Amino acid sequence: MKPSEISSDVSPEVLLRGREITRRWGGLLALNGVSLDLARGSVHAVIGTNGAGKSTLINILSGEIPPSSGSVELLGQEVTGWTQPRRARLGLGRSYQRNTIYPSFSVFENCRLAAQAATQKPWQWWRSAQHCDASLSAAHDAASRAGLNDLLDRPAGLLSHGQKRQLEIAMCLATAPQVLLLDEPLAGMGAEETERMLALLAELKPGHAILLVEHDMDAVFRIAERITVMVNGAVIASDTPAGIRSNPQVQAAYLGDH
Amino acid sequence: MKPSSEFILEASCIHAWYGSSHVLHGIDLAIGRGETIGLLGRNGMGKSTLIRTLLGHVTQRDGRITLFGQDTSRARPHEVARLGVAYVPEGRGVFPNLSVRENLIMAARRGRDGRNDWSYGRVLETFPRLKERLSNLGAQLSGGEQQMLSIGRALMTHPDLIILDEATEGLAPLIVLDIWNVISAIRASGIATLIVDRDYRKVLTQADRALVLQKGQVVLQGNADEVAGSPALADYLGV
Amino acid sequence: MNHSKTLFVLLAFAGLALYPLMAGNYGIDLVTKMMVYAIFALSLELLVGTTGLICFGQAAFFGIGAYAAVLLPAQTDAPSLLWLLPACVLAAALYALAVGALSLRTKGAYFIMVTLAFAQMAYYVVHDTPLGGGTDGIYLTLKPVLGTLIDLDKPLVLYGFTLLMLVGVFGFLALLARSRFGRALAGIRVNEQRMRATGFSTYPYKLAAFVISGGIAGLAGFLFAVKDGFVNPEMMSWHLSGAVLIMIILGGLGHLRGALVGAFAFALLQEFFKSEAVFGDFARHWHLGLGLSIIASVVLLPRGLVGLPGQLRARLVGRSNLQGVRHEAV
Amino acid sequence: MDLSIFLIQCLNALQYGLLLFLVASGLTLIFGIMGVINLAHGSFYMIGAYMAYALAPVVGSTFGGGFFATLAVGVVLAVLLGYVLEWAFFSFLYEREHLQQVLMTYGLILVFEELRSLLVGDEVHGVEVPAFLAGTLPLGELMTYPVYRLFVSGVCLVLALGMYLIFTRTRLGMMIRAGSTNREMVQSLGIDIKFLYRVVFAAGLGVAVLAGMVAAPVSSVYPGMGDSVLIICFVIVVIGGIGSIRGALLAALLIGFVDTFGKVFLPQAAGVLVYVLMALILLWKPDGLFKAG
Amino acid sequence: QAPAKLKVGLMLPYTGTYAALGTAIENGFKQYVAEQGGKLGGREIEFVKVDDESDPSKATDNVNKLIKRDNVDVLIGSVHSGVAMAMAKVAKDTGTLLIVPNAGADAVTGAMCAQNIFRSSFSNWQPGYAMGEVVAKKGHKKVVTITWKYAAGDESVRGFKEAFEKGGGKVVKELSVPFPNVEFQALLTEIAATRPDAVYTFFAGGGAVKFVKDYAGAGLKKSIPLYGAGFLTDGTLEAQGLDADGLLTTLHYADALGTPRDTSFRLAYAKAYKQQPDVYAVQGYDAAQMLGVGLAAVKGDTSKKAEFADALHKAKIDSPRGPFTISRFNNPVQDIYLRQVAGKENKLVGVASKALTDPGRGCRL
Ligand SMILES: Nc1ncnc2c1ncn2[C@@H]1O[C@H](COP(=O)(O)OP(=O)(O)OP(=O)(O)O)[C@@H](O)[C@H]1O
Ligand SMILES: Nc1ncnc2c1ncn2[C@@H]1O[C@H](COP(=O)(O)OP(=O)(O)OP(=O)(O)O)[C@@H](O)[C@H]1O
Ligand SMILES: [Mg+2]
Ligand SMILES: [Mg+2]
Repeated sequence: MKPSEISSDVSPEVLLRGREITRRWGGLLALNGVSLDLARGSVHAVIGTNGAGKSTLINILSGEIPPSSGSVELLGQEVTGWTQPRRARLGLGRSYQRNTIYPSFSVFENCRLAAQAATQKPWQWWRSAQHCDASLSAAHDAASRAGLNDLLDRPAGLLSHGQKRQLEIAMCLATAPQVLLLDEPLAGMGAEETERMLALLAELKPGHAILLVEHDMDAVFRIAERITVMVNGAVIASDTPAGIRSNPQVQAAYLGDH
Repeated sequence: MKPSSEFILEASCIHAWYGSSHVLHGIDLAIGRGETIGLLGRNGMGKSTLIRTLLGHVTQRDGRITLFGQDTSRARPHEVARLGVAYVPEGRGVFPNLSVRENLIMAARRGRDGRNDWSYGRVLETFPRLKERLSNLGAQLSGGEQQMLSIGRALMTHPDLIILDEATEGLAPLIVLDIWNVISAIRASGIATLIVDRDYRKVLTQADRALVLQKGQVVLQGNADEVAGSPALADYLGV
Repeated sequence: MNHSKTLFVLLAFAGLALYPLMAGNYGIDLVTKMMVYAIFALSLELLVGTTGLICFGQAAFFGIGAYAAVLLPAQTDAPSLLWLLPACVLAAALYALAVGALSLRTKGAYFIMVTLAFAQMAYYVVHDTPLGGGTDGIYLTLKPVLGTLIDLDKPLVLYGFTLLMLVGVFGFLALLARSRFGRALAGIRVNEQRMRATGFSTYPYKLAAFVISGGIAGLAGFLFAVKDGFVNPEMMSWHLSGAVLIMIILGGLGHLRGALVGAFAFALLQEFFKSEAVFGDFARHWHLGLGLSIIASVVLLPRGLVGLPGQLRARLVGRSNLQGVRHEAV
Repeated sequence: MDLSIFLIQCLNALQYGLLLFLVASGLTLIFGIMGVINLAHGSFYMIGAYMAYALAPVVGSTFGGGFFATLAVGVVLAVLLGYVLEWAFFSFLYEREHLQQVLMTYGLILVFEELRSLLVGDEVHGVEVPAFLAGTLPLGELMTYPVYRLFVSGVCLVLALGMYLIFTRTRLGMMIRAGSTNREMVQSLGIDIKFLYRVVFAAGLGVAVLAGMVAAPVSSVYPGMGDSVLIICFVIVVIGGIGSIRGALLAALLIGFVDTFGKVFLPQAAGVLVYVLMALILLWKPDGLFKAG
Repeated sequence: QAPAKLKVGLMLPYTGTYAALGTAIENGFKQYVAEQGGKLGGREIEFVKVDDESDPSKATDNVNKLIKRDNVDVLIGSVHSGVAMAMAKVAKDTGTLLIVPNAGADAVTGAMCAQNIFRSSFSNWQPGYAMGEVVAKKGHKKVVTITWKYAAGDESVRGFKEAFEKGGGKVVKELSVPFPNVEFQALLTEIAATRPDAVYTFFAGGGAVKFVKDYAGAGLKKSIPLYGAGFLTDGTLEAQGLDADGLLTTLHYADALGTPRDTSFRLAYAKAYKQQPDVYAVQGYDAAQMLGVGLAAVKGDTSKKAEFADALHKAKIDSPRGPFTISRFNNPVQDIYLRQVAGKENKLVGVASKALTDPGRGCRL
């Protein structure tokens, strides 16, 4: 669905809901009863110490790994038992903290393939993939939003690190998701690209529910409506930016003098 | 600035290619003993390429590089590293199939002057988070934990020059603070550093000198405060 | 595919179509065999080159197609192509479905070995049980026909039919490669995790590729059995699975042309080094020549035989363009 | 089956398993640890067996003979060969598509097999058990057990333990394992990866040849012998979990037991049992028994 | 004007496990041709060779190469039974003359038999049957058999069992090892547990070497006599060493027959090829003799198949192994010798079965 088609509601509509999510890795309790709601039209930031379980949370919400216990609800449906692709098709998009691209494909093909997920039609084996206008335009759109217009024909593996980070976002956008789970999208991006990214997030905000995991506090405080702070697998605070900034526990555990 | 005789690394007229694309166009760079250099520039301008060229990873290169008085223009990467250069690559380069402990001790090496102060224990003290995950494989670490491991591993080689490419990427603010403190400590102990970091303000406060790259060329360089004060800086960094 | 490559393929098929005009009996036989191997290689190319699934048990599907061609028809009447060919393809595809459903749970080298395991199971079934004549093999007495139109007992008819099948399979796979299905398979090869994250259920895709590949291998097996009129457990042995893998690597992975070129090159190299006319008594040591030329091809042709023109062009232009990540034109 | 027979069968299974590990040990290094898909492993093993046959008289006349002298000379030659082979045929392959290694090692199989035919001929040969290990021990009422088989088991255990310690406990082992995932970073730590890998490859070949030499008196020496062990070696390394020496040892023992008791209890299916076992294990544990380490 | 040369296609293994056998057969064949001045049936002989790699899946192509490309008049081959089966099929379809110089698959002169398909060696059934008679006569009652699980082994054991049980014995257990597995320890223990009076076995090549050594190593040789089809100790004695000493086997040839025919053959062979001949060389030699006899009868015209076959059925082949005739199924009717290993030779003990003829089951000639 295109963002423009969604009327911005007044009452916040919860698109993704995680309930009491727990995950163990052997003896390690990576997530301990974490609950959170993502509403349409808002950016919900999750911050926390390294190894707090933020990426694990995204992995569970997106279905990449199963939780040890807890449940996930997407667009009003219970999806805990769903596979990742199925959730993705329902409208969940994610980016990875470590680049997860198709290095041997061109930048454009990276985006196009992501966009193709919406119109897969694998049985149409006689029709060329390049003739599907819907995915072509979605791919162009995503690439230009992420600022990759000049690099469309470059093999993705030959991009610089920061450019790969941009591509990571573009691929997430190309699937036109309603819920975006972004794992450190700003990491590795230069100042200019950071600005562009923040502008993009602001632009996406109205129609989407966005979960933003980020260590760039300036950015987080600029854009998030709500911030959840995690330490060692547990949520220690969840509040507005102002509330978080003044929370002494958060300062001690995470922010320092920020 | 240090006198030129104390340069531990001197590079002149560096060119580099990836296949047929010409990425670096004649870069000059010198690093003095114990000096901290900041390397700035937007995404894709050639910062990492410059570093990888100095380290000998980019094979299609041209120009002259001397390290500690030795010509390393055509040296192989391990020879460069053995001269006392440590590298924290972007994307971390943690060995996924080795445990944290193994990642660290496989790298341990005395410094050129026999220094042995960055012991296994000291690294773990600096990054207590790693201590809890010693027997985990590299692949099982969180992004930030990997970053810590990569820095710790570099320190264990007791380098005279340490090159940090986006070393704070993905680290929590408190740890970033720690890292900058470690960098200061490293600098204080006489180790030279070459830093690439997206937080250019922090780089400019830490560094003695800075270079700004644009399309594979140095477009601005000088003492850190000069660079910080330059009106062109914002343009080159796109802010 | 750009124009010169299309032209190459068209010329190759045209050459094959004209070949019988100037070839003798044996030549026709030989090229029929090569075309069968080419079909077989194409089936594996779909898995290895396109989808990145290295199957080391392809001979099982080949063998099942072949044994089906012998065991299914009643031995009294010449069976009709109309049902026998689909039946053989289906038999192989069904086994591929079972094998794929299970082995696709594993990855990488583990997948290689699981496919080998299932192939070996099929091998031992025909090797150790009387079904299909045990180790001695079994004969196909009556070759399939299609009315009075096609009688595969005639070498020339078989040649034409095999060529038709080859062109058909090649065309099918070429279309497939550029379709959405094919692009999804390529995406799975390059980064399956990202495919899943963007919404592709990769397992059914891979399974479909596996079944199609098994079916095509079964077709090749069917043709082989018809050509020889004799099947033997060795048609399912890992040596054959290995040989067909060697063909596609030799030809160049990631290109359908590669399978074609590889299958022909492998067979021709063997013929060449076995030829007493050239090597005299030393021909009995033909493995040496074959081995050395394979080694030479690895050293000199990093992208297989199909990469040769590109390499030559790069040599002419000057700077080598081979470094770094493989670039696929899309 | 009465108890004593059962125990003897267990001993057979154990001994066969250890022998299998011995045969696969070179592959655990070159494929398991270095990650090179080495189809030529069987050829290396074959070279070892033929060395045991062909070297003994030569070593006898130059050094005054001796079983261990022959072993030593063989291993030294093998390591040299491995060093040269890696330099000439493998050093440039690591950066390429992995399947190129398949092609290369396939070519090597053909060449080695033909060189063997040209140099030593196509006959079957036996290799004498050295005199001091030639005895037998009584076993049950009818049977005896050759001392040499015990010796082979001992060599295998020592080898397994040595390899395990080197790869898990030493920095050398860690460097080698690291090299299989990120060569560039290993170099950045001041390690000459090219040299290191050349040495490991040579060691792998040395171990394969040692296995061939030690096993030769038991297995005898014949054309095509490498071919017949190749697949089982891959099965062992993969079932055990690629990169795990413990796993390989366990897998070899498991196969020893399945094969031994399979032949007795399920003779109709004895051939296929190993593969059924492999399929079951990998479907149950898609990464092998031990992931790594 | 001299008649055109006769093209003889040798399809034999020159690489792989059976390479040595292929060479011996070729040598034997060529020796006879040389003795005849390079001519058989008045026609000069020209050879065309193909390496069959002992691979049945390539066999049809290889035969076709000889028949269609090289237009051979006669086919000679091969060692591996599966390959021979494929050859027989093509020979039957095309009517090309085929002489099998080794492969013992019963079907070649059984179900697959044809007017133009001959064998100069043996059927798997023959040595097995002969040994069954011998073992029964020795008074053994309980016997265990052990072989590779493949057609040749099964056929040999079947022959043994037929004669042995006819003679009043009982095969109490039939053990088998998957081909080409050579780990026998488990089954040796099984044999010890069964405690038979004797063991009958069929192995060849590397497997034979290993089996004999393991049998001795397990201490069974002392307590349970081992009997085998001759390949157990043919071409393998050097490798088997002392462990083979005293073993009794049956085959249509033995090392020191001492007949003038054999002695002259052996001398000539050793002189020509610098090595001792073995049973494979004899089979190759006799294949050439059979061809010679047939060709002489048809004056070199290979298209006269009936006459060719007739001549052979009437002939007595003067083989180094001793004279033999050809059965109407085209398999040799020959004496099967009982041999004992002594000093690295298969010494003649006596005739195990006189003029033994293969029943040719399934043959409709
Ligand atoms: N596969 C795994 N096996 C074992 N432990 C794991 C695994 N994956 C993650 N962990 C551990 O779980 C914890 C949480 O990891 P996670 O990646 O979610 O952290 P994070 O909050 O994203 O941290 P960062 O900000 O550093 O990226 C870490 O301590 C990590 O070591
Ligand atoms: N392996 C490669 N092959 C070809 N081109 C490459 C390769 N790596 C990088 N490039 C290209 O070289 C240019 C410089 O890349 P480099 O990685 O040095 O940039 P950077 O300044 O480090 O950027 P970032 O801040 O994003 O890491 C980029 O345009 C990039 O696309
Ligand atoms: Mg994370
Ligand atoms: Mg960079």
